[in-house]
Amino acid sequence: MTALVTENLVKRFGGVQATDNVSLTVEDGQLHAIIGPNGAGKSTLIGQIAGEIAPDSGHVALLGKDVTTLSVFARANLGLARTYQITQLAKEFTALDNVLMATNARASHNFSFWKNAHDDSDAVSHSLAALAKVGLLDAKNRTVAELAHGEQRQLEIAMALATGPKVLLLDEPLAGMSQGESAAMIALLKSLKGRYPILLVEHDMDAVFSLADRISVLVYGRIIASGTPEEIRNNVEVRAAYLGEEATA
Amino acid sequence: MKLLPTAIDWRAPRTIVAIVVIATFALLPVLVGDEGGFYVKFATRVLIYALAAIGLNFILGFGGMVSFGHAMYVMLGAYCVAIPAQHEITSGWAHIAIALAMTTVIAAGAGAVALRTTGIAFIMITLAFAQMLFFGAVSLKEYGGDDGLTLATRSNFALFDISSNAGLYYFAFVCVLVALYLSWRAVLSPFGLILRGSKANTRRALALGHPVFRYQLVAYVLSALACAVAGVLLANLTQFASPAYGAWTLSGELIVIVILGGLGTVFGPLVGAVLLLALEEVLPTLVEATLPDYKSNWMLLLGLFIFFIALALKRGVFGSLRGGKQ
Amino acid sequence: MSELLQVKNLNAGYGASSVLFDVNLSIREGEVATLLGRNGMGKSTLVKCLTGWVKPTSGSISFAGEDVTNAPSHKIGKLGLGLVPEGRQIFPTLTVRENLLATASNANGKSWNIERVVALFPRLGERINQMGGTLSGGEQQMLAIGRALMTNPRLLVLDEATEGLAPLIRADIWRALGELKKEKLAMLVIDKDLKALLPLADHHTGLEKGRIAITGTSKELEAQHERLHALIGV
Amino acid sequence: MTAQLALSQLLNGLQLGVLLFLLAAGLTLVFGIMSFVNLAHGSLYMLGAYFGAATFAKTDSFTLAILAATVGAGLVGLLLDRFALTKLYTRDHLDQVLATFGLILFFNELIRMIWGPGSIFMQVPDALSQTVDIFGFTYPSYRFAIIGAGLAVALGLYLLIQKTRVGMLIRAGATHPHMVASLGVNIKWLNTLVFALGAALAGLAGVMSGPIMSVQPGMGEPVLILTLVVIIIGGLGSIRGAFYAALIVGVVDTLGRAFMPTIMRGIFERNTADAAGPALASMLIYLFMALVLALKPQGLFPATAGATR
Amino acid sequence: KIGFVAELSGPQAPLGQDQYDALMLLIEQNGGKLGGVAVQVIKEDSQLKPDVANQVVDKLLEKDKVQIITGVTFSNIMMAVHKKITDKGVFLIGSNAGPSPIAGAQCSPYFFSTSWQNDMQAESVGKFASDKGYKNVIAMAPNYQAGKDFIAGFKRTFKGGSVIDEIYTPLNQQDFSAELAQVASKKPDALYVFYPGGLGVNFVKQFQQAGLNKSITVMSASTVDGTTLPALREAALGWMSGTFWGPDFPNEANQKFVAAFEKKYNRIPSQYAAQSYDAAQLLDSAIRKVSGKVDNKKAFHAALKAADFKSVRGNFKFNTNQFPVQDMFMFDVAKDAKGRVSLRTVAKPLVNHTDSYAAQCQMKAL
Ligand SMILES: Nc1ncnc2c1ncn2[C@@H]1O[C@H](COP(=O)(O)OP(=O)(O)OP(=O)(O)O)[C@@H](O)[C@H]1O
Ligand SMILES: Nc1ncnc2c1ncn2[C@@H]1O[C@H](COP(=O)(O)OP(=O)(O)OP(=O)(O)O)[C@@H](O)[C@H]1O
Ligand SMILES: [Mg+2]
Ligand SMILES: [Mg+2]
Repeated sequence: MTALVTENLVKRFGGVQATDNVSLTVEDGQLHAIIGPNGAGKSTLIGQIAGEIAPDSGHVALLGKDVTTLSVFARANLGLARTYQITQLAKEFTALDNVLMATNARASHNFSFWKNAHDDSDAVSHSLAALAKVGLLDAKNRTVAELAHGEQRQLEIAMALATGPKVLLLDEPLAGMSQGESAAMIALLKSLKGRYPILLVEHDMDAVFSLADRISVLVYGRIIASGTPEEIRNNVEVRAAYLGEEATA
Repeated sequence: MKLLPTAIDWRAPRTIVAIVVIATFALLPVLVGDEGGFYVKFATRVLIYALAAIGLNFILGFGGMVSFGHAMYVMLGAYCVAIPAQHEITSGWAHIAIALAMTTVIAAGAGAVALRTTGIAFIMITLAFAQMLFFGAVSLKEYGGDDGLTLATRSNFALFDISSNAGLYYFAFVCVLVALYLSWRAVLSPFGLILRGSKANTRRALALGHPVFRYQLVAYVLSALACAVAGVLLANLTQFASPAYGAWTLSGELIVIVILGGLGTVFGPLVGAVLLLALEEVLPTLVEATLPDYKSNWMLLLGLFIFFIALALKRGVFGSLRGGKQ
Repeated sequence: MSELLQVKNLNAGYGASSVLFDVNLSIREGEVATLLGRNGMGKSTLVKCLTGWVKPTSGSISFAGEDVTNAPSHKIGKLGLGLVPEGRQIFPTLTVRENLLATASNANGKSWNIERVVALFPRLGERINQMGGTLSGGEQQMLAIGRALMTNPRLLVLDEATEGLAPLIRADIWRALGELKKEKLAMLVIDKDLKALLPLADHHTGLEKGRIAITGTSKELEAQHERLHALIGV
Repeated sequence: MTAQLALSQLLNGLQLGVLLFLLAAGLTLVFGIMSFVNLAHGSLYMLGAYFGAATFAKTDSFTLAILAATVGAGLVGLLLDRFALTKLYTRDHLDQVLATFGLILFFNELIRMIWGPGSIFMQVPDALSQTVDIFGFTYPSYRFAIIGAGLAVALGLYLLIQKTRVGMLIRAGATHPHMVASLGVNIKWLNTLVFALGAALAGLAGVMSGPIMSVQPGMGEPVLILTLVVIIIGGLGSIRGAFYAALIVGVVDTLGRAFMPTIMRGIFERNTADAAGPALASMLIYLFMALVLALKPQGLFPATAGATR
Repeated sequence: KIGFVAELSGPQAPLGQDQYDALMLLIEQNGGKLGGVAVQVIKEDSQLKPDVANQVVDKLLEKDKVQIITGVTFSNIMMAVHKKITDKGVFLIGSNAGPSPIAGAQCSPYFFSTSWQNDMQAESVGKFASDKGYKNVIAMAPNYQAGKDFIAGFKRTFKGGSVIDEIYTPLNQQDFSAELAQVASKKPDALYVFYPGGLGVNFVKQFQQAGLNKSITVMSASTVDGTTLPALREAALGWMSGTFWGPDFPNEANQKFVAAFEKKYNRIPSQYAAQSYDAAQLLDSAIRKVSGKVDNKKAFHAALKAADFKSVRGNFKFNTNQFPVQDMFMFDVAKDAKGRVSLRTVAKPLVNHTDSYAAQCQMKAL
């Protein structure tokens, strides 16, 4: 089954054509990477898929269902999880509470007033596992404000994983991570790959080329090329618009 | 959430203060004896304010929704006693039931509109609703308009006898205890976690799949209900209901109580209520004793006191005490 | 060449938790230095000490000949420390042009102006009247660098300034930094791209859990490949 | 209803709007731009009125009264900021609410101690005490003067905020004060300046309304609420928004009061109309605000097209 | 021990202050005594909040155990505490607020008023307007209970002409420009207004600025009085006001009172002061009659009811509902002998006037 389809998405901001007729598909189990210059519209595209930004026209289908008019949380409840390019966390919460909040989203609503959220051992162990995956287990009781920038980026991903997603949207998961953490994160993504369909936006070309099954290149809101990593690496247009020298390295 | 200990530490200052406050309240009528009727009534008023503040704190401290109109639910509660009483309905349970039903309907409606906005706009729109209800009550000519309505007798609760001052006092005390316990449970529950999380980062909560609006609306209605019960009690205490109970100044006072006590702590509102009302009671006497000419200017001191508390303590009086284990 | 920045035995932290322990660092006029280390090792905390956002618990910092250990941020800024902070922090309610102009200064006789910044980042030229808050992540990053340059600093501090930038732009930035170095602008660079840092920088400081774990020139560092590997996990 | 009456009501609305704008401008600056919730803004208005009235009573010069009110309130604002409020800028909004609520009580009581509990008198300056005849109706010249002064201040403020470096810095400091400081600007003084400017405008509004309204302790609070309504409708932090919203609120409020009862009488029978008309008129601006917010939660003219990512 | 409750803080404080000052004036003149008995006055501020009023009254009743309470400035405060006090069998001598339920159905033997029932002032203005033969009158008041009562009272006694328009303004409204434009365009014979306290100050000033003082006669109730005139001064010249008392009353008791008050407090007393002074005189006479035995409630009640004192207003006696029966006067604002702006008697439209709710009062015997 196709996990995710966008059809002719269009979005303008005043004079800026941020998304220009974007159609793409993410097949089940596939890692589809989107690359493109800054301001090409990658985050805007993710926003439209997640439901935060309403497209001017076009459709989004998730797991075979048209979700164009659904709200953000309804899409999330269908199994869509995302990370943000610019960290979005509950600042005064501990790392664990942040993930716990995500874990609690697995049930589509949670109007439980009585039991202590920390007494739910299932949820807690699930959350701890998510923290462990990104290497943040030691930081579980620190509040977000006390985490270094890179650690916050890791937490960002732990939260998306903890919701038990069916489709993952990752907006620059490696941004802000040091080389060491990047390597660990690439390994993690590799292990996730195949299990979840993933739409990945990333500027780290080493990561993109080693992870992606398919790459689409977005320039000025338009997909100018789409294909296997090899095809993209050798595409002249892409090299001129985006990759520059790096592809040869 | 550092403000909220996950387990109770019996030796933490917060716990000790909480226990002392509760114990004092529990024993107060005994301590002051028969002669102290005035103190019992005063303490009842403190409890009633605390109850309303506990309600407000639920959305303000934990949900980040600064309602500047919660006095309207106090007023609503009071009128739900006075108007039925005018029509010879004196059962207290009926009064409470009417108050809860009316409040649920009104709060759900007002909340649904108000929650479209956030931040300062939310403050103002809740104020707007309260003002509308206030002017509505002022124009109720058949129910006394702004002169208000007097109650012939207190409500009649079959099991609790609140016709005596001590009876009403303990009734209010039980209400406060229940409200404290409920909000303690709710805040630590998944519901509370999500409510607090939505306050900290709404966008993220939505993206995780939480229907934030619904959570907030439910919390808003619950908090309004606490205020309505406070209104029912206030009407019984003063045997009077008037639009003044819904004035924006009272809404403001509730906010002050919550912040003074300690935003986002479960017990803070009670401490805040004790502090503010006790000061309003003590300061005039104090000033009179020292500078008799300036007795009527005691509010100057109250203002300064509040100002310096806000400046010095980041999390209110109770919130600044050390809590339990993190 | 004189010392432009000198950090001596610096200790700092947040409240009860200490983060930096006896850190030393010095940068001379026209020199380029780097800070290396994994996430959470204290690189940004050191930067915050330099800018006066975090007050050191002990040790001293002098900059441009003055002791700035406890100086207010704006004074340090006036002395010529130009910051590109972690997480961009551009002004969302100002247009791109206003972001560049608001804090511009030419006190140090250097000559950065809007034209030069736009020439460096043409993308900013296209967005010149757009609100900062609506720029894409990468555009914000360019703006943050441009904004720091507009203060015509004596020392440019870049805390992960290439985060989220497209490869082409990143290459542009490294090239631009190379040019700035030729103009004898001193720099302190934090970045994960060691490949780009090694040819650019004169010397490096690696942090581990807030302590200096390695120092040396690019050559010396390459020689200690193993150690470096362990330190930053290349 | 004649055209003259409609026109004079429009002028009335404009005059109210302009006065509200003077208050709203200062409040929206500190509130929207410095992100500081200053409930004591109304107190500065009150102080301005008292300073002005006292000076006017002593010297008989309205110019001096205006000077005293503006400078006096500005000075109080400056001192407040330097010695008390700076600490609060980085704190939670609600701490600011608490602190400035305390200040309201303090100032009201202080005024009562100094000038007594009753209203004090402030005359219209002689030069403006006449009425002007235009298009066949008379209109108080003092109110004309208010309109003129308000429009001038509006223009000046617009230029200051939108066109000058100081304005840019003020706006920049609202979101990232640390960053502004690190780029070499003394943000503290900048904030003080803004605060004092806002205070001075409040003082100006106070002295200008002195001859119209009663100058008495607590006069700031009702006005504060109305001002808050204005800046919410206008969109927080937007001087332009505050300007339009103030005029809209002024005109809507005035026209509503003037014509609502007549309209209601056209629809309902007299008794119902007399009961509902004024009640509706008191609710009108609140209704209007609720409506605006329900449709545009950011207000009519939001300061930023502010998407955050 | 006597309790005194009034608004002593906030914008309405001048009223409460006048009540208090007049009360204390008499006690001081009597050397700290009322009716020959040394009294202690416990002063409490009700802050214009009903629940606070309740609180302070509780304190007076239960902690201080007073036997008499006087004062009370506002109707809604009176409504909040009236029942509580009288139920306790404590005498309440109201020296200002007189809401209709208390004059009517809810009347109590323990309650006496030395002021008036709210409608009385309005009725005297209405009568005056009829006497003058005004045909077209516009009536204006804030939109709240008292405002409506004051217009109703006016209409009750205004005969021979018509109220062409009734304008109710929102209670929180401070600027009346819109309404004034309206009024000016209708060119009435006279305008009747009720704007108490600060509202009145605003209204009068704005009226003058709109240039209407010359063209329209204004009759007012509770608008220009001793508390607002110091702030209004010349702006109010020519305004008329209907009430029961003015500082220029020639009777001896009044001359003495006004002189003493001016001497002690350096201002012209307002009617609130006069009412309160009468309340003090009433207590003085009644306590003397029972020779200090206030505990004997029956006797004390009878003594109060007799109203055996020289009221500053001249004629004074209690009706069945224990509200005053008194003459009502019309005043205008003019300069007094010392050149100060004050009230001057111009007419006496109603003689031995009673309020219109007494019939609804079934006074219980004590
Ligand atoms: N709310 C908005 N108003 C106006 N323009 C906007 C808005 N949001 C985004 N844009 C513009 O749309 C374009 C696409 O932005 P987007 O964030 O999608 O880029 P991106 O591909 O994610 O870039 P980056 O790699 O730098 O993160 C940019 O030029 C940006 O300035
Ligand atoms: N505000 C804070 N309060 C408490 N602890 C903090 C705070 N900010 C950072 N820390 C802690 O200090 C340590 C150093 O953080 P710092 O931001 O300096 O790291 P960094 O080297 O810049 O990492 P990164 O590469 O992720 O940006 C981390 O362990 C972090 O958790
Ligand atoms: Mg992006
Ligand atoms: Mg860092």
